[in-house]
Amino acid sequence: MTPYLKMQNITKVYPANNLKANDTVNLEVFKGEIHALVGENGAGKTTLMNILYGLEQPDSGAIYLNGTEVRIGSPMVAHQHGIGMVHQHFKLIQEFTVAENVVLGMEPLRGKLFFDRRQAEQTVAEVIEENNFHLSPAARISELSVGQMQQVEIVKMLYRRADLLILDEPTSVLTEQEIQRLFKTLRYLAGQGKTIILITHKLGEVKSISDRITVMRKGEVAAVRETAEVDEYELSRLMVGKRIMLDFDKEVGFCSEPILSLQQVTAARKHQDRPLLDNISFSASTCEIVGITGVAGNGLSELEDVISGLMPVSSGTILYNDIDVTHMSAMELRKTGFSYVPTDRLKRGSSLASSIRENMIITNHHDYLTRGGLLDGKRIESHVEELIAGYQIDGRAGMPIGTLSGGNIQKVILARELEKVRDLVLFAEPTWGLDVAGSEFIYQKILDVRKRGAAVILISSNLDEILAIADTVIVLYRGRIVMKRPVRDDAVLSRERIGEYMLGLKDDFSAAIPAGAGGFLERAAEEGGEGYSR
Amino acid sequence: MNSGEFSIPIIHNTVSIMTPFLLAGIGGLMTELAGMLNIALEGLILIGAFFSVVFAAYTGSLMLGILLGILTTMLFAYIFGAVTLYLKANVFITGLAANLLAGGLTTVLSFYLFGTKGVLRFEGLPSLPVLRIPALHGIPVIGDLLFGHNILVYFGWASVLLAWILIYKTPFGFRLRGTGSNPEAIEAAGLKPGNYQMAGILISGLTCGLAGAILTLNLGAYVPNISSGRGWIALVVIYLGGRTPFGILGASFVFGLAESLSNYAQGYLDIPADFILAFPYIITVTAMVIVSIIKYKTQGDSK
Amino acid sequence: SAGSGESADSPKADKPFSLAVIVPGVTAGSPIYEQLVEGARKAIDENPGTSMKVVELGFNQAEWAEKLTSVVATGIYDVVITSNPSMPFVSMEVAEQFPDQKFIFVDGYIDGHPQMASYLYNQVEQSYMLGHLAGLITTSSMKGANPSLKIGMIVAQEYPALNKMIIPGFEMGAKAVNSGITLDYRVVGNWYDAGKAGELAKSMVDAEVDVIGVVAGGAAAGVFEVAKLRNKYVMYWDDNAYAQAPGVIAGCGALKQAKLVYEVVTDALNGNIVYGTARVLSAADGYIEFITDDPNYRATVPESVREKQQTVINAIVSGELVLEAPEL
Amino acid sequence: MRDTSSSKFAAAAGLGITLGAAFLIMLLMILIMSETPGKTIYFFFAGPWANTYYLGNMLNAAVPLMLTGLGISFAFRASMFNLGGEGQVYIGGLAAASLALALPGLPGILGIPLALAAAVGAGAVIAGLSGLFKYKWRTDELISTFLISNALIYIVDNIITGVLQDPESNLLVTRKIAVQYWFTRIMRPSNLDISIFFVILLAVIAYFYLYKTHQGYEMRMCGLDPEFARYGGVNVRTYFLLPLLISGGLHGLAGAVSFMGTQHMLFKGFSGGMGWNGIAVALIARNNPLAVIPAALFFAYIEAGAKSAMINADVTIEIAAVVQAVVFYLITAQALYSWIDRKHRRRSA
Ligand SMILES: Nc1ncnc2c1ncn2[C@@H]1O[C@H](COP(=O)(O)OP(=O)(O)OP(=O)(O)O)[C@@H](O)[C@H]1O
Ligand SMILES: Nc1ncnc2c1ncn2[C@@H]1O[C@H](COP(=O)(O)OP(=O)(O)OP(=O)(O)O)[C@@H](O)[C@H]1O
Ligand SMILES: [Mg+2]
Ligand SMILES: [Mg+2]
Repeated sequence: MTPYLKMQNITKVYPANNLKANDTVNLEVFKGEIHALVGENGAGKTTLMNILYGLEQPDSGAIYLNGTEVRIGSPMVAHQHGIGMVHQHFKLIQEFTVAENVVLGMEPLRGKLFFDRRQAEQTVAEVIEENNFHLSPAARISELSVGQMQQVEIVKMLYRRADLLILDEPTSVLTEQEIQRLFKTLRYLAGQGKTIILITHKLGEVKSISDRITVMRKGEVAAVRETAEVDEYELSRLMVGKRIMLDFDKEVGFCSEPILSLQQVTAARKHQDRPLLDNISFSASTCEIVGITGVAGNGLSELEDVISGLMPVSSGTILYNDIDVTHMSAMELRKTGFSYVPTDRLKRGSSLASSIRENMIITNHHDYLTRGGLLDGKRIESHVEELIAGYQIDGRAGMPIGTLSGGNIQKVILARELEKVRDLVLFAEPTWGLDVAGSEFIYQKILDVRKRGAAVILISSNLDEILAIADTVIVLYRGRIVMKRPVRDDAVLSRERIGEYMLGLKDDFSAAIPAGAGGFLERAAEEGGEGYSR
Repeated sequence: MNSGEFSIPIIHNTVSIMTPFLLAGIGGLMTELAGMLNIALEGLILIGAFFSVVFAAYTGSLMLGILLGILTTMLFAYIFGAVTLYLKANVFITGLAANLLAGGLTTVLSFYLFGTKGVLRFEGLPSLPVLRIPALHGIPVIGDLLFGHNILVYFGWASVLLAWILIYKTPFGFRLRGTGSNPEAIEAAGLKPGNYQMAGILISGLTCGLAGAILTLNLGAYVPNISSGRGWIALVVIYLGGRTPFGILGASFVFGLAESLSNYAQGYLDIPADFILAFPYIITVTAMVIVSIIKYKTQGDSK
Repeated sequence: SAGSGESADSPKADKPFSLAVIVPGVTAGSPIYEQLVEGARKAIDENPGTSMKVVELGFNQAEWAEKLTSVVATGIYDVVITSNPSMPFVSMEVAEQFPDQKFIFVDGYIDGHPQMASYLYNQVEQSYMLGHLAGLITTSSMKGANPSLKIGMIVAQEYPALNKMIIPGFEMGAKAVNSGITLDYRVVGNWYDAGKAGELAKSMVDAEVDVIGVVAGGAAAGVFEVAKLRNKYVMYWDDNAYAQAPGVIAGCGALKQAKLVYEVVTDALNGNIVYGTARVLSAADGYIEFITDDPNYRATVPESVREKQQTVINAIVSGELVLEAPEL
Repeated sequence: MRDTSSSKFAAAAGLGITLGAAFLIMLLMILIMSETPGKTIYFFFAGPWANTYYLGNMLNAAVPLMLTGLGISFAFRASMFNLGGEGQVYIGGLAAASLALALPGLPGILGIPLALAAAVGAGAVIAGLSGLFKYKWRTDELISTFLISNALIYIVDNIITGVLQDPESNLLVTRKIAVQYWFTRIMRPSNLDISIFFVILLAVIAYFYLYKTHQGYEMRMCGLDPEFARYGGVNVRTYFLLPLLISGGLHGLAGAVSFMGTQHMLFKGFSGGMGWNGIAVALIARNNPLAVIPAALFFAYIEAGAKSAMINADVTIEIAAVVQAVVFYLITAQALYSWIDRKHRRRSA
């Protein structure tokens, strides 16, 4: 049978850096299948899909839909051919509502002239209903969790009646539960006869969701496989050429003085019914990795902001080496020597237009002042070169960091933050969007930091990560701590059990199950069954 | 204006003073929402002022004059937009360029068409029709606000409502705002942000054309540089008005009132004229600071 | 210096007469300057072989001296003629720098400078005549005139000649009619914002002003329009402008600038100018007048009023009413 | 490395095209409007070089532009707007003049620095006011700078033509400042004075400040990515205030420099256009302090050319305006540059 989609000998060179992102790539996808496109960072996956979606034009090669050749000059054309794409970085308008974002460009009209908002919300509500998403069409994007934003992107495609759905690294920003929900949706859609191309780094996911797999490496197709025929280890070999496993030596040091401790910390914002952080108390000690997890929207990012001094606290105290830092600004905290790897690498973690050099000295440029009050260029240079070499960053000191790959950007941030750790590091979602090799590199760094005796706070919605390296797990639900246990506590620590805490079905700190959790029950039951095992 | 018993001239004059800011401001709002700072308003007004009266004189018809004047202004705006969008030039500096060009062009044309760079006086031009409902003029304030003004003033009022509908009730306005806040999203939706920015620029050409027409058709004459800063005030008014049509209406009124007051004050206060001329700007900046204080206090601030 | 060096190496002796007409501002819209050019042109055209060049200095006075110097530095021009009370002052340094350059100032005053000759209009006289008519009108029963004893004046901006001659003269003239008359006096802030000038006029009319004197360049257009709508009257300086707003402009003064410049330039190219002298020109000399022989004047201002006005005009022209021009 | 060199090439070529286009349009206009096109064109281009007088005055005109250009670059580098240049230049001039007139006895070594300090201070305070509003209440500086400046212009007008007006003069101008305040001329008979050297030096210092000091670094980071700077421990709000203080100071200085070497007295409205032209200069220079110098010279050259053509031939100042407009339209046109860039890559690839 002829494939639904056939991309033939696609070659693409980016003029900006004369880089051959795709080299005579061939891709075949059949109707109704879920096709996984895997490969390391920079392998060329996004590029290939951008070409399919009309965002980039190939230098050579052809695209066939149902056997007939098509030229896809722009996303508009892609839409006409029933192709939709969810990008690695969402393209939503924050101040618009879900419905408004979905219908943008295809708005329903009243009287041939006016935008019919009611109609829009109704239609969107239907689409949401059909595919049992959990979204309110009237909600503003700015109020949504990352997972929900992604649902909006998918609804956008469905609203446009797309038959071929492209999802670029949809899971890298999702929590366990959100991933499960997404996969359920994808299976449902595939069942409806839609064709799905899924880009991901996570081999477990590939196994659990896809029918067929195309593996890319360095811009070329390394292999095409029926999912049933390969196991993760072969896949990882095809991708990187070496085996990867997620278990580390967690030799715990024998030190444990508390470094940072939060006491009844509560953070509320004006006109918001419940506090974003509700009476949070825990402490992180030397040689300890405290892993904090939870479903997005339950206080992870708020906790990140509070600890890093970027968000004010309403009540409670934060002690850092017994100094009260509760009301310190980010600036003052920095002076105390606190290191922090933020969730948002592109806006907060780095200045994309600035050079690697300038990005590396933001926290400590004061150390490079000459007697004349100038910055000591030579010392900075040698220092930066050291870090670039030490962290195998592929890029020159003078390059705008924006032209680096996501992984390399993250490396620059790590280099900057870990280069002189005093006794506390805050990591937030450190491996988002990174491939296995990249993630492993970062885990190593985190463990090194602990080995050197520092306290580590690891805020992450990636359970594998928490389980792999944390010593203590804390689960946040609706801004409250609902679980806090050492990782060795095998009684609870299966990912499914933790999931129940994340959904608010369990709570070690109050007998009653919080109101509102009821709605989750049946879903949780379904998902409980579908957790995959590695 | 045959002012009724209770007529308050200051209010009545405020309206005629504010209309050019209002119109230009509404147009500028469109580009502002599309994410472009349009400092070309000043030049656009001048172009509108020149061509509307010249065409009115040539055709002998006010309506044709206004119409052709507006079209010319939009053409001028299009050039400004094309350079900015298609040649990807810095919008601020192309704006300055547009203003320079407007000044140079009008003078040069004036010289080659009429042999003077000075005032162009057009005899026998009908003056703008004025809406009179004597019965209603007497109503305090309302009467002065609504009646006894020339028709273009009502275009001003109308533009506020139309703009409001366009921006909040039509797909166009919806996409226009989208373009301003995240062009990528617009692109991903298969639309071209550039088109909406250009549309915004053309609309500002339209309204600035009208604003200019008021200035000259009121006089039946063109005076070089007659826009004298109104485009800049319009820019102020856009921000002061919180980038909404009705906000702009309010802000224009505030500035217009300040200006009107200062005109009257000159007759009564015994302080140097210069200080009184400065008064509208002082009032406006004060208003602006107060507004931002209130915003700041209510919205609060992270540390 | 390089500059005078140039003028030296371009000897003027046998080369045909060449005149620089310096316009401090722009010619357009300024009757005085238009007449300056017109008069010079006439004289030059009547004398084959002679030539002239008009240079506008623009509105930024800070640049005047530099531009004037550039003109003189070319060494081409035998005589520089210009018109503005401030020009003698501006020319001082230039004159030092170029000792053999001659300057003629009309509408300006400088006495005893060997390179300079000057002719000052007694603007007090013109303003007095206009003020007097304004006084007559506001106290008259003419259509639009009201009982209140207020007259108005709208000026583009304040400058010495305005403050020293025009305003005092205008007020003096009005008070001569009725000492109770007061002057409401407002400033536009520039020479072109006709809209603002109109609004000022409105506010004046609302303050019961019925006659407005205007010295505002292009901005005057705004005042004409408002006066027309509210049927009030306008007094206009330096030029016959009745036709610009018939029935509105009730009085026009005029300077015979074209005549003066024509005569002066003719003298200059025949070498008949005595440098180092200064003349004050008055109505008696026929260089300042109040224009009565215009149909619009007669149509607008009723017989009775015109007669009263005529007596004052005659008194000034005949020299029995003497109005000293103050030191400028 | 190649990419940088080729983009440099593109920049150069783009500039070439820009100027070429402007040149063509100007030729066209001159051919239309001038009876003696040849003469006009000659004086337009050769005029400014004709003799030390024209040349010197052209350079002299560039000096305040360099300062205002620098001032704007600082603001823009920190992503702050400053549309109040006109007023800041004006008040700066006033401050210097007032001081000089108040202390006519002061020796130059004391007087000149004091006068300049006064000018810098005045400009800084005025622009700083907008900075302060932004610092305290996030008041939009784009508008506040503009409004404050406009209000100021009238008030300075009044002081110049009022208390400081020279009673002897029929110009709207202050009395002359005492001789020891005058800057030494360096290219007689032109108005050029030594200040040009100091201003160029200042540009170099500005460059160092921006790129070699920690404050400059923090300022640029705040300009590029405020959140990043805040996260990195920079006191971001400081840089709402500081850049405007510096920007205003430089504008104020421009005000002083433009009259202390040239007319030695302060004319009403002398600052006309300096603020706006400063913005143009800064943008042409891509906000690079060193590039500001040639940008200002280029700007002054066009104006001087127009002047000389006006005086020696038969064109009007409007033509200059139109030519400037064309140059502005094209000078920042990225498309031109990247287009050339691509062509160049093709060839070199
Ligand atoms: N805009 C661009 N300009 C120049 N080169 C690019 C650009 N985008 C990508 N590339 C190059 O193409 C290569 C493939 O990039 P691409 O984004 O397709 O990788 P990827 O497989 O999507 O990686 P990831 O899994 O992190 O998304 C990158 O390694 C990069 O070198
Ligand atoms: N605008 C750009 N200009 C030049 N090169 C770019 C640009 N954007 C991306 N690149 C190149 O593309 C690569 C990054 O693409 P992408 O972000 O997809 O990489 P990645 O898949 O994140 O790789 P990784 O995260 O593993 O480093 C980098 O190697 C960089 O050289
Ligand atoms: Mg990708
Ligand atoms: Mg990537």
